[in-house]
Amino acid sequence: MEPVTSMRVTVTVNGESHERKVEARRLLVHFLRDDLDLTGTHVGCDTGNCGACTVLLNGAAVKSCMLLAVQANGASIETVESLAPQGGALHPLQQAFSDRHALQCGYCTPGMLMSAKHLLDHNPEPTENEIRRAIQGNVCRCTGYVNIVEAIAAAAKGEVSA
Amino acid sequence: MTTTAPEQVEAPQKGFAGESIPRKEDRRLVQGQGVFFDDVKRHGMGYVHFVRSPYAHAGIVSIDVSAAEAVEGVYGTLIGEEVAALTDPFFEMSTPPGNEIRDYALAVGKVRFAGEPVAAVVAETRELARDAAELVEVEYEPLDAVVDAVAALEPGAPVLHEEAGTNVVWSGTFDWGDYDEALAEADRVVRIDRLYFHRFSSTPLECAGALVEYDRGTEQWTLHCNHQMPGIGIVWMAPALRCGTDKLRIVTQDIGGGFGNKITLHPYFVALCLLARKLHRPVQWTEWRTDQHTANTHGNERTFLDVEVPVRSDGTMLGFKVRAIDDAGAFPRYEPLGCIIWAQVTPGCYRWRHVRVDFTQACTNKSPTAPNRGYSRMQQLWFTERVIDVVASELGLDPVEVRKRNYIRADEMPYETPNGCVYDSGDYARCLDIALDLVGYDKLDERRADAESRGKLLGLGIGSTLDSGTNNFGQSQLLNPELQFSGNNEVATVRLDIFGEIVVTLGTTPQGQSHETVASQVVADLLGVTPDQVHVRAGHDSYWNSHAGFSGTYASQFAVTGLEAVRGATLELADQIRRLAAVILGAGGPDDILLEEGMAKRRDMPEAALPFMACGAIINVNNAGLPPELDDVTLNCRYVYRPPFQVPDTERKFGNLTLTYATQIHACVVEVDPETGVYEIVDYAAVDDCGTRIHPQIVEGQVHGATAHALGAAMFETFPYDEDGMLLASNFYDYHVPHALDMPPLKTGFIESPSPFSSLGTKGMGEGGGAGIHAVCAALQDALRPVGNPIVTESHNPYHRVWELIRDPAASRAGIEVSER
Amino acid sequence: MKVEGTRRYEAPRERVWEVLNDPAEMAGLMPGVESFEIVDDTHWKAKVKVPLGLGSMKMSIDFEKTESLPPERASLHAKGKGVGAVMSMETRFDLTEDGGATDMRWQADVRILGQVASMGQRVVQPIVNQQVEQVLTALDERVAVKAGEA
Amino acid sequence: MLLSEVGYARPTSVDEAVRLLAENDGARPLAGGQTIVNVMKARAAAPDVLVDLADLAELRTIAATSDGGLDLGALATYAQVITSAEVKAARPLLSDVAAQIADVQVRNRGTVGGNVCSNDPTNHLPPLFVAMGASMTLVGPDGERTVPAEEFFLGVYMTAVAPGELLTRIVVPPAGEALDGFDAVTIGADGTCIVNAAVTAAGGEARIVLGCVAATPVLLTAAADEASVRAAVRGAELDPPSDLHGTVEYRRHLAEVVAARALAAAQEGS
Repeated sequence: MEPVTSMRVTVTVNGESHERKVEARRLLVHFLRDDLDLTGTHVGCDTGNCGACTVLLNGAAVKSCMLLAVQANGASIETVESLAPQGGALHPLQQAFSDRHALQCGYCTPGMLMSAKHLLDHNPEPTENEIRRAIQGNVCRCTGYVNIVEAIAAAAKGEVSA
Repeated sequence: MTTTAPEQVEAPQKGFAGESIPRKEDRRLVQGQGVFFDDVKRHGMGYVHFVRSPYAHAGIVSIDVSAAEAVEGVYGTLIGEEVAALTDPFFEMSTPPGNEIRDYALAVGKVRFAGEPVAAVVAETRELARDAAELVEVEYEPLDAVVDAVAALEPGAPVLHEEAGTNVVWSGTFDWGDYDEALAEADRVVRIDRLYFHRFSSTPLECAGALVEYDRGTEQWTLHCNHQMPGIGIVWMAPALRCGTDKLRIVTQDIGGGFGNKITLHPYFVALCLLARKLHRPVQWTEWRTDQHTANTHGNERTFLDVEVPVRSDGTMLGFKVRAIDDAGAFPRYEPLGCIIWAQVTPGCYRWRHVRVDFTQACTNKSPTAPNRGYSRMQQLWFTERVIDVVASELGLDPVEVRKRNYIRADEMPYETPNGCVYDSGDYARCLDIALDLVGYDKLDERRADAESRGKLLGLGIGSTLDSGTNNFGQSQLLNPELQFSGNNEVATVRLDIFGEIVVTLGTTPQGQSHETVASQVVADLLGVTPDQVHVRAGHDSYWNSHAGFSGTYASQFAVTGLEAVRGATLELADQIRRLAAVILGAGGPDDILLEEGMAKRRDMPEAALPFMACGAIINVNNAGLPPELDDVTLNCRYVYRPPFQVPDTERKFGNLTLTYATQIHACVVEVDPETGVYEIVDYAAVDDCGTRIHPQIVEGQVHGATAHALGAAMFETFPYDEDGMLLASNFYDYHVPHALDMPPLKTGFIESPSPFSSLGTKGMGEGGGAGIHAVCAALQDALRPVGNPIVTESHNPYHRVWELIRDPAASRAGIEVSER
Repeated sequence: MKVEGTRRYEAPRERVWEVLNDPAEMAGLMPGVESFEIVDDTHWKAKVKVPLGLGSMKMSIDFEKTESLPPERASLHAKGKGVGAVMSMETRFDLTEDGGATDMRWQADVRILGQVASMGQRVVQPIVNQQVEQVLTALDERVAVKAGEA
Repeated sequence: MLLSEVGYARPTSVDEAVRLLAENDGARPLAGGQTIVNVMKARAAAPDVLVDLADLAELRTIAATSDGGLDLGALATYAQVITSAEVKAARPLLSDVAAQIADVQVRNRGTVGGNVCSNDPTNHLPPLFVAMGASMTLVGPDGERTVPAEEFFLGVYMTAVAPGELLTRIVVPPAGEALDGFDAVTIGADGTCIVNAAVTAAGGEARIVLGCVAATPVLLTAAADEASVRAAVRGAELDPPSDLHGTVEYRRHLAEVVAARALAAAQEGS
């Protein structure tokens, strides 16, 4: 294949397949937000530091602002919108975040939840330090992380309200 | 005292207030279903990209947008010349010559800081807008830049605003008590050459932005945005746009943090308004992180010079004198208010009675400043705390003892400060004791020894915050008596709708402060329902007619202004429901009606009850035949809360500037690696007293967050510039904000000293950050005592500065002098 | 950002001067020159695409000879514009003869303005040094060739 | 944010990748993208074409070499290195240091090849690979060549990888008797390095490699004792860059301290 500046991509997002023509330069986060209108994934910086744009790419937590949409061609992506079915019960992490007041403005929360999900998918019983390491790539400017760490620990232990 | 207490102070209620109920905001936010400004889309909208100056100071020779406009998919452009023709300069608050400064939406004629917008390009996609912006040709004539406020005041310094002819924004003196007398009474006088509070900002994770629509038929703009103080925002914007304030409809829903950084967005927003009108299409602008750091707002940087502190030998503080130089950056915007806001906390927590302050604010070729969490008071509180620790050090006294000796005592509350502010309530000594207890102060010597055995130096430091909430905007008249601002207000509307829905609208613009939840608690208790039954509209919309001149979310005031408005409206609604029910149920009068379980019941016969649904239906859709005494019952009650303020005395610069004072006392324990200057916070406690707490979990969350901001500012966060005026921390690589591994375990404690000046005993809170900055400074100074006893003179202490202190302690002490009297 | 140093060329001073004083020669020394245009005796322009490892930085540069004292001293001002960057450089070369060789003292004051300047001094400083080093090495080679030609 | 227009190709073989790199002026390989995409966001220095290596599975492998060393595919992610049994067996420090790089998300995408090819002076792996005496395998239109790590790094973002070439593998020799140590002072926990040092000590000799003090890793050798290592660093007359995180003097001082600590870590780890 010779280099192209735009191409058709097929990406499975939250179980649904989407086909779109995108410019090669379009970041995955803008593809999700602007092209697919999945606005739960946020942008908080322009250097890949803040993690607000974290999604799962084939099960791995990645920052969708450091990935081109074309790189995700053929991949499966989960965003925050996948955690709770429409109108259904919240995911234990979501519930724990609410229970423990682990969010204030809520802007970092989608990315934080996806990093936490990635952690618990791989390590169901994390220590506090493991939790902190797992969200090291997610900046929160509201909470000082205290309640976020507690919420993830609570979700891991199943200590969430019904 | 110029403030009077409300007629009745209710005891803390039994009910939902005081309980940490589930937050209403959470369900949408944890599902990614919040609506932040960048989530709003419109058909045919264009994306805006600003062309920004690479120079800190330069004349604009020419701007050529033709190449940009020729690009397919580009909708249009805007340049400074058009802005100057179509708008008037923004209103300036200073006195002459500072008020001669002309500030427009885009640079006109010259640029004054790197990153200043000089043109805007609108295109079909975000990427294309940036492509086209690169094609805008701007020719500059570089000028010398000045990046230091002290240097900016020197003769011969480059002048930013020729119209003003000087870099001085505002200058004045404050003289309270009898400073000369204090000097005469002193046993010793401690002098400190220079203390410096650095420039940083709380950098909300969501940057600024808006989607702006223009309706040609009604000539009205709608801004879907994240402005956090719309009330004042439109006061800047409407005159500039030569329209009435009602032509600007401001809509916010979820805002990704504000911290004051979203108060002065009006220059950008005016540019967007002009573009929406010019191009006949909705325009959308998203600020990126680098833009935010370089060209949104920073917190005030302040240098304290020639500090003089008369004291008694036992450490009793008699007064202080200081020359403060504040750096406003390139444009004053919210300034010079910072030149007076600090005076809300003139003596900090201490019984200083004699104070002389010479205050000057200057413009520099750096990003403009704006209120940043703890605005202007943080600098002053840091100053008072630094003075306490320097004096303690130089007099060989225990900093804890010196604090306790000088703290304003609980039995002195309400306490009038030397400049007429009234500290409503509080118990600083008790808060300090709790904080010290939490960090194991009694075991400090053992911990020092243990650290030493590991080659580390351990130190403890204390910091405080007085979170003065509910501004009296009359303080602006102490800067400029011509200004027609005073008092404060906030609005809430509470309505009982057709099917019995209780609908609350606020004038505030929360950015994480949980107003929907807290308002619902207050309403629920007054109406006898549960918070679940109270629908609080998310965000702000000027169409709701639920705002007033000072509406917004800033300056720690919701728990007073917001909740007083909610309470006032709810009480009115409750009264109307009682009056209606009394008629319908044939009770003697409204006092015979009890509101509980979502019904209006006769006290004497509770089975005679009118459900709220029936009340709503009767008034709204089934109102024939109601008696005339119910003519004014609308079940739609709007209440404007107005705090009981007087206009301060502009001659003496004296008066009450804020209504409530929440306290935070922090204690910090650090361990320093003497070989590298690297340090770690090993123990930390924050004790909060914000009066009666409506939602303890939310209060604690604010304490956590403010502490994180403080620790970030103390250790990592700084906005330094090079000599050419280039910002050296324009992104999160160099501007390192605390991550989860950076934060120490936080211990929190609290007491409740209900405010006598608010109906619910609440005090505004949330800006407690300053305490942590000082606690770190003090802990470092304590830790470094064994290695030459250096003095910490700056608020920002990264590892390399700590290493410098260790390497050359004498240098840090050079500006400190103690003289006997 | 000031960088300076000395170099020794095994060539007569006039040879070194010829290279330094000839815009076309100088253009050949700069990395990534895509086009070059002589405006007049003291002004010329270049479009460059400086390879910087991860990508190339495009810049259009205006040069002005601000001082020329053959064959001893030359000063040059260069002003470049690129995406998010403005470069301004004052350079001065002093040549002294030492037998058949030439000692050159050079100094350059480089200022980088714009977004790039804000993006990490730790990277910008070494990159400037690298670029200067490349030019000087190319100058070495060119002078050697010239000396050989003479 | 918002990149300039760029060409994109996703070859399915190393040969095709090399051809694309050679044939397209301004083409650069795209591995994990954790540096280059960021650099592209600033637009100041951007590639014209990205050659996405994602489908080159053979470059993703981590294997033990026959002599007990490591053969790392250039596309091996930090996450792979952290958990690799082969790495833990051969040079466990590599795995420990990889775990300190940035954060989980970056470690899931970022690759060892990308880390060395970007050669930001604050990167962790360049000093480590130089200390360990690794060698880089480069494939170009004219075939394959091997470059020792100490000759690989030429400047900030500049390496021995010539236009049209591709780094395919990094071979790390077996530790044998050698002890590896690493130390760094960072901006916050696991943040960007202010100064770092890797030490490999064997037979009483230490190879000390300092990062963040010059455009490329600085290799020094000294007897494997603290005094000698400190003297070697002092004698190196370092001229480190200064920025808001550290002055020239501070970095020079830290270089000495972290070198000594890296040696101590190596010796303690034994």
